[in-house]
Amino acid sequence: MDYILEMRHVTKRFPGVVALNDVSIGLHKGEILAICGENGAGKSTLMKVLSGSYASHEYEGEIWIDGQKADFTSVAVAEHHGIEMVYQEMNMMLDASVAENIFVGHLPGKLGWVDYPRLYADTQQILDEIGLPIKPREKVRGLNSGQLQMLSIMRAISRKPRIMVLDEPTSALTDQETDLLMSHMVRLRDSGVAILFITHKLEEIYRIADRVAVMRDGQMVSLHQVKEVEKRQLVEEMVGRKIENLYPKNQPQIGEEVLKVEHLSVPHPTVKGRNIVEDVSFSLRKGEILGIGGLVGAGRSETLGAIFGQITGGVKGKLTVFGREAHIGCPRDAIRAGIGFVTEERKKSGFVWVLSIRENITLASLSHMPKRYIIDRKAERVRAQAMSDRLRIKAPSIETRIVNLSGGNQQKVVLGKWLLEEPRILLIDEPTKGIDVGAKAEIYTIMSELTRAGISIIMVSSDMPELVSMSDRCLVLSNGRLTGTFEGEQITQANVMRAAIAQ
Amino acid sequence: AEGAPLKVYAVSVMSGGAAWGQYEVGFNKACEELGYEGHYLAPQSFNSAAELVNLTETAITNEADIILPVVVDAEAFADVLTRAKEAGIVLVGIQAPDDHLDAYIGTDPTNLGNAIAEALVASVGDGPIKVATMQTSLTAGIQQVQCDAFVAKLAQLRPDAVVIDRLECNSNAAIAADKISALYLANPDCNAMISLDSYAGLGAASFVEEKGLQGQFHVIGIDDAAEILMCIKNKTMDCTVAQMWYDMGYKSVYLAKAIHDGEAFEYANDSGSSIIYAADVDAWAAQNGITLGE
Amino acid sequence: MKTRDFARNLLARNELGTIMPMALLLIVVGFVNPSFFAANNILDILRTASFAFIIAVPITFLMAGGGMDLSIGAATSLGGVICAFALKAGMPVAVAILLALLGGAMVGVFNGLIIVKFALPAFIATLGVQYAINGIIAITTKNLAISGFSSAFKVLGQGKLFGAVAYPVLYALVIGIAGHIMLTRTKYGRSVLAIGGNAETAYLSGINVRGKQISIYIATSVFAALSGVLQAARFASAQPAAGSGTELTIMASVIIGGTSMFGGTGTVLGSALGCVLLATITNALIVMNVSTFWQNLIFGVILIAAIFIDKYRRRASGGE
Amino acid sequence: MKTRDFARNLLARNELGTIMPMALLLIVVGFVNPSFFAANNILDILRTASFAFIIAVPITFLMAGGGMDLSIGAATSLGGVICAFALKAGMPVAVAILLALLGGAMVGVFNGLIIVKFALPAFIATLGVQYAINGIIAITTKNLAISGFSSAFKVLGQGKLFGAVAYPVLYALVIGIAGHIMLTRTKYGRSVLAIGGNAETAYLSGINVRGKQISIYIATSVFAALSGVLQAARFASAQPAAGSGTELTIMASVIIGGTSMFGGTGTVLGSALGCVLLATITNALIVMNVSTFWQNLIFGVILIAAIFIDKYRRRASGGE
Ligand SMILES: Nc1ncnc2c1ncn2[C@@H]1O[C@H](COP(=O)(O)OP(=O)(O)OP(=O)(O)O)[C@@H](O)[C@H]1O
Ligand SMILES: Nc1ncnc2c1ncn2[C@@H]1O[C@H](COP(=O)(O)OP(=O)(O)OP(=O)(O)O)[C@@H](O)[C@H]1O
Ligand SMILES: [Mg+2]
Ligand SMILES: [Mg+2]
Repeated sequence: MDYILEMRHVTKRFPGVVALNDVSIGLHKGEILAICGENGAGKSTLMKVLSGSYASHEYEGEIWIDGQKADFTSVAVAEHHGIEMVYQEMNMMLDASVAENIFVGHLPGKLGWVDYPRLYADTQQILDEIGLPIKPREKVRGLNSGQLQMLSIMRAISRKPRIMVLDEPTSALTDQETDLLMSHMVRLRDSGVAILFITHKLEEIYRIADRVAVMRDGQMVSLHQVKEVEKRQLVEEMVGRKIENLYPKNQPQIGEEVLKVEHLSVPHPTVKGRNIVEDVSFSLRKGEILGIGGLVGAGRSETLGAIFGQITGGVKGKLTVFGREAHIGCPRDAIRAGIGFVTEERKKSGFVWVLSIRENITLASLSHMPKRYIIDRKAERVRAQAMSDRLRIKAPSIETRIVNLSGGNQQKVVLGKWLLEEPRILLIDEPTKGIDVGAKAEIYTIMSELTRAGISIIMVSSDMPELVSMSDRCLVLSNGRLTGTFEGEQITQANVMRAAIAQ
Repeated sequence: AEGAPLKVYAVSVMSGGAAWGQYEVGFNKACEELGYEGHYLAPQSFNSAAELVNLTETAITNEADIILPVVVDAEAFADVLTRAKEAGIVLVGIQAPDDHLDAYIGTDPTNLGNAIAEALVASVGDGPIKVATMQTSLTAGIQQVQCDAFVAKLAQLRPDAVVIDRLECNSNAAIAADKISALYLANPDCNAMISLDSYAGLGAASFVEEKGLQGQFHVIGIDDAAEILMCIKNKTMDCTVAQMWYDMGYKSVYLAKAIHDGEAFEYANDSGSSIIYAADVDAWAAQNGITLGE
Repeated sequence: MKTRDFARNLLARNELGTIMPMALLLIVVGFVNPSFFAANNILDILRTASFAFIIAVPITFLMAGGGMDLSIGAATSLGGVICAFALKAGMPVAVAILLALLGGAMVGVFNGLIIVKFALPAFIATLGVQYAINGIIAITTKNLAISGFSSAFKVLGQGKLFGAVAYPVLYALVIGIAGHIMLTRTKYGRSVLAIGGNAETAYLSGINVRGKQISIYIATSVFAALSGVLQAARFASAQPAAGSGTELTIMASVIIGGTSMFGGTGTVLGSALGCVLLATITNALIVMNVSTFWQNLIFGVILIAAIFIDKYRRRASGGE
Repeated sequence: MKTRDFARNLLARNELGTIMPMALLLIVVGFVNPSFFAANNILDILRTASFAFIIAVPITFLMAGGGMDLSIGAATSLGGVICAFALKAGMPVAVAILLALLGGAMVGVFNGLIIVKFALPAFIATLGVQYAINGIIAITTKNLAISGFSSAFKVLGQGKLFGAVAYPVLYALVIGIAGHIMLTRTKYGRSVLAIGGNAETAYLSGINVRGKQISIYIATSVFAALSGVLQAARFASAQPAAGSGTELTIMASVIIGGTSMFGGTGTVLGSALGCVLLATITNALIVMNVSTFWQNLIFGVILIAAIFIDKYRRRASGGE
């Protein structure tokens, strides 16, 4: 069968890194080709070559469309060939409306005029289709990352592409949204669209992909029919070693209560008089991993934000930390009380993009450094290097700017920042968002080590297997209310799901 | 060095313009006649004493034989002028006197203020006088002196006269016109404005024209730019007080030469001013080579 | 109930941010000196605001699109000077104006190229251009104003409709309405906002980012030149420093009107109110007979109070 | 091989961006008029640059931290004026200077509060403050320069070490070194860069964002006031408009030195070079006998050329 799209011998270099090394791959009409690989393997780079965001003179190699050589000098050219891309880190125009964000660059209307009625109607239709409870005219500034991700997916779908490229579209989505996305993808494939799909979640590959390619260190290492390859083999090809146990959970040694939350209420950021977290009470014990599950918009992030002092206005409730009532007015107070917080949206609130890995990783622990005012550069380097090694951050050196890292490695830097700070209670919102299988196992190992050392963790997760396997206890929120608490054997996907959709 | 032409530095307050442009022409003409090496310096921002002092310093560093500074602030200049003195440089001040100078030449700011007061009284006649003044900026040192002299002289000539306010216009006719218009609204009996900035007069004249106040609202302009003379011809301005900028530039170099050569000279040299009325415009323009438009 | 909602909606609209401080100001002035409200005076204020607003319209696009331009003042002066030279050389009025706008366009192309194509920081690049233009004006005019124009030209700036509304106000009205429609209703306008909101997203969405940015820089300089031409007509004299210093006040008007310095939001209506507010303050201070020595202080205080009230209003009306 | 790497490394350093354009300029000037290199002239240039640099140091922090301040020029004037009033009232020199710095600090506290606490846009807020301060100066001084200081005060600005190096150059050196160390080596400096890069991340990492921002606004105004005091000492006269207009050139120097207008990056060394570059251009134009009419044009061209060369160098050396 002929390829609708073919990349031949593509090599892309960055200073100090060969991100793509002589990569060739072809895509058939009406198939879903999954691409997987470690963080920093070059997947996103490959997609950016394909979408024209790296112009043709910036790399070596050729792109062929329908058997014809094409010259992708800009994004517009790629679009012209029917290629649409959903980026891993999609920036939105925060002050523009939902409708304009979806249709940016392709607003409906003739002769340069914008046809607003049609714009809003079309947007409404899309929103109805995916069941998002937002309005076309609403500004996107107030939306959460799952909603933003759905919007950027819909943006691509609405343009009726022939070839669609999705870079880790599900990392910010909950299972429900993921299901919705999958059904859209299957429908598109059946109507003849070719889809390239990057993911770290192997279950998704087995659910919908026809073929799967594995990348490592900028090279294409294998290509299989999904039906013909075993999960274990894929993992081995990705990470270059065997992973015996993805969820290395050891027997917890749970101690006394370290954190108690009573009657926590957080007002909704935009809707007056409504609470996004409503009268939630729970406690956390020493050495415990407390999972929090629920659907998107359930108020899980807000719960963590309120504990950490990120959200303060109108928050009600009582916090007891290590037996003493705590008044946390800002993140600084929380940090002093021994709490750390890995946020969900790393780009917005996790790292400082102009700074290097070293500077980012030591940012929260500056006050732990040996000298009072001066930064001891040697000590800083040693600590940063040690943490970077421990997390196996893939970069030319710790002086590399964090913008130049792959998404998963950025997440590791953010995690490393908090590990260096050595909190006694660690709040983690979506710990393995965008992280590859190998690194995931490492992060779980680290979490287990932390709990063994007496640190307590609250983990918000939309990754069901992760939630089920890693939690010692699991809370479920639905519409801001606590609808379930499970322990030990009771923590099952079915139980969690049932509580999540409870009213 | 022996035999090399003398280096003359004019440290002026601006480059070009109706006033200082004429000064520069006169300065260059005299330098050319005498075979001197003339340098005309001006700061990048208007009315900065610091920049003027810096420029004077640069002139000293460049081994000037003669410097013609505008001493806008005696104290600010004291240090640098002392240094120049010690280096044996001839110092002729322009427009303002100072103890460190060998001599000075220019319209004496007090005399100019007096002349404007006289012109105003002559223009308004016997009626009441309620006048506003307008200068470039209230921080312009020499204009302050001129304005004070005007106020004092007016009080002496017409004790009943009222000075409503001192305005500033940043050398922008639009600002001038808007301000005088608003002032007139607030003080309908205001009947005159005198300008210490060329564009102030222009703005006021445009105000008179728009409101049809010819003959009722008196504008005294300053200097003799073509558009100012046109306003006088059109009766939107009563008269203008012209300083003799070309003469100032020309004579300053000759004055410095006299000092340098050890000839006799006066310390104070008032280059004077003339009041130009509508009847004088054409003759003045012809005499000074100014082309008037429509 | 309904009217209250309506009022709240009105207050919540960004572009009307300056209405409340303005109303306060008007009440105070009217109290001190009712003659402030003379039709004549209001029309004067509008005329003053018009010259600034003609430039503020493209600046709204520019800043909403994430750019900045310190050379507009110089471009204003340049426009007047080119037009004056052309008129003095005996060219017809239309040709002279066209040449002035062309001169403005050239400045804009240059700005656009160095900032957009060569990615130089806009702040210094346009500061450099400001100096360069002022230099060119100094060399060609010897810093002398140019005057002596035909009345056919002067009427463009001095004429009044029904003997009351100055022509520049009408031009500003037309340009403002066109600008408003363009920014809110056309794909061009929405693209500009998208670029200001997030240039990368805009680019990845297939918008010709550079082309649009360059076109705004050109429009900015062209309208600045136009404002310069009109000012020359109004005073029957092209002043070499006609626009100097206006860049900051015009940018301030636009920001007061709700446009973000960092791009993404902006409304032409807001900029219009910003320009009128600044012109009103200047006028009101004199009408209230505030001594010149006090004017700067009070101007500053009102400026800060205006954005302060605006902020408070926004919070009270539930936005942000 | 090694030396080539070294040279490349040197070129790749951000802060040295302006060295190449500067070197070019120096070669040209030296060719036209070798007396430019007279020790006296060089020291004069350094002194001129010093007054700006003393303010440029905190401005580097401010801009690296994502702020901006248009009131520094006015704060400079204010510092000189307060000091002069105190001296005239017979206070000891040290007390007078302290009062001036205190006045500066008050301006800074005000700026910090309205911008950081009440979140008003820095551009207009500080523009308003600029007007207000100029107003206060006008009211108190009637815009007349204040002079007649003791030599004990004047020597602070006029004195020279070994009869050659003006004291202000020494102060600038000390402040510059302290600033450099602070920005690159201390936790404070790192926090400032983090705030400029991403204020939310910095806040969530436990940095006292508002406190730091306010402290920089205060430092900025205090150093501006200090510069004003030194200028008053140097010119033996406190000028009511001593600092007016310097805000733009100082910000330009800092940006030329590689600090981003949008925060996150900045070096004190770069700002020093930026200040020296601007002072050198002004001086060089005079030394090369460029007519005053041409100076603005050439100044603008050199400014643009400088950032252009800088950009090109960065690309050539593989950065960005
Ligand atoms: N702009 C850049 N400058 C320098 N290096 C870069 C840049 N972008 C990517 N890289 C490097 O190229 C390599 C491939 O990155 P890429 O983003 O393609 O990885 P990825 O496979 O998408 O990883 P992830 O699963 O974490 O998203 C990484 O080593 C990364 O550090
Ligand atoms: N800054 C904001 N402004 C307005 N609305 C917001 C904001 N943040 C969140 N919301 C709304 O609050 C709801 C809850 O979002 P949130 O991200 O807290 O959910 P969550 O349970 O943490 O989900 P996730 O699985 O994405 O972490 C969403 O419906 C969203 O519309
Ligand atoms: Mg990626
Ligand atoms: Mg969330």
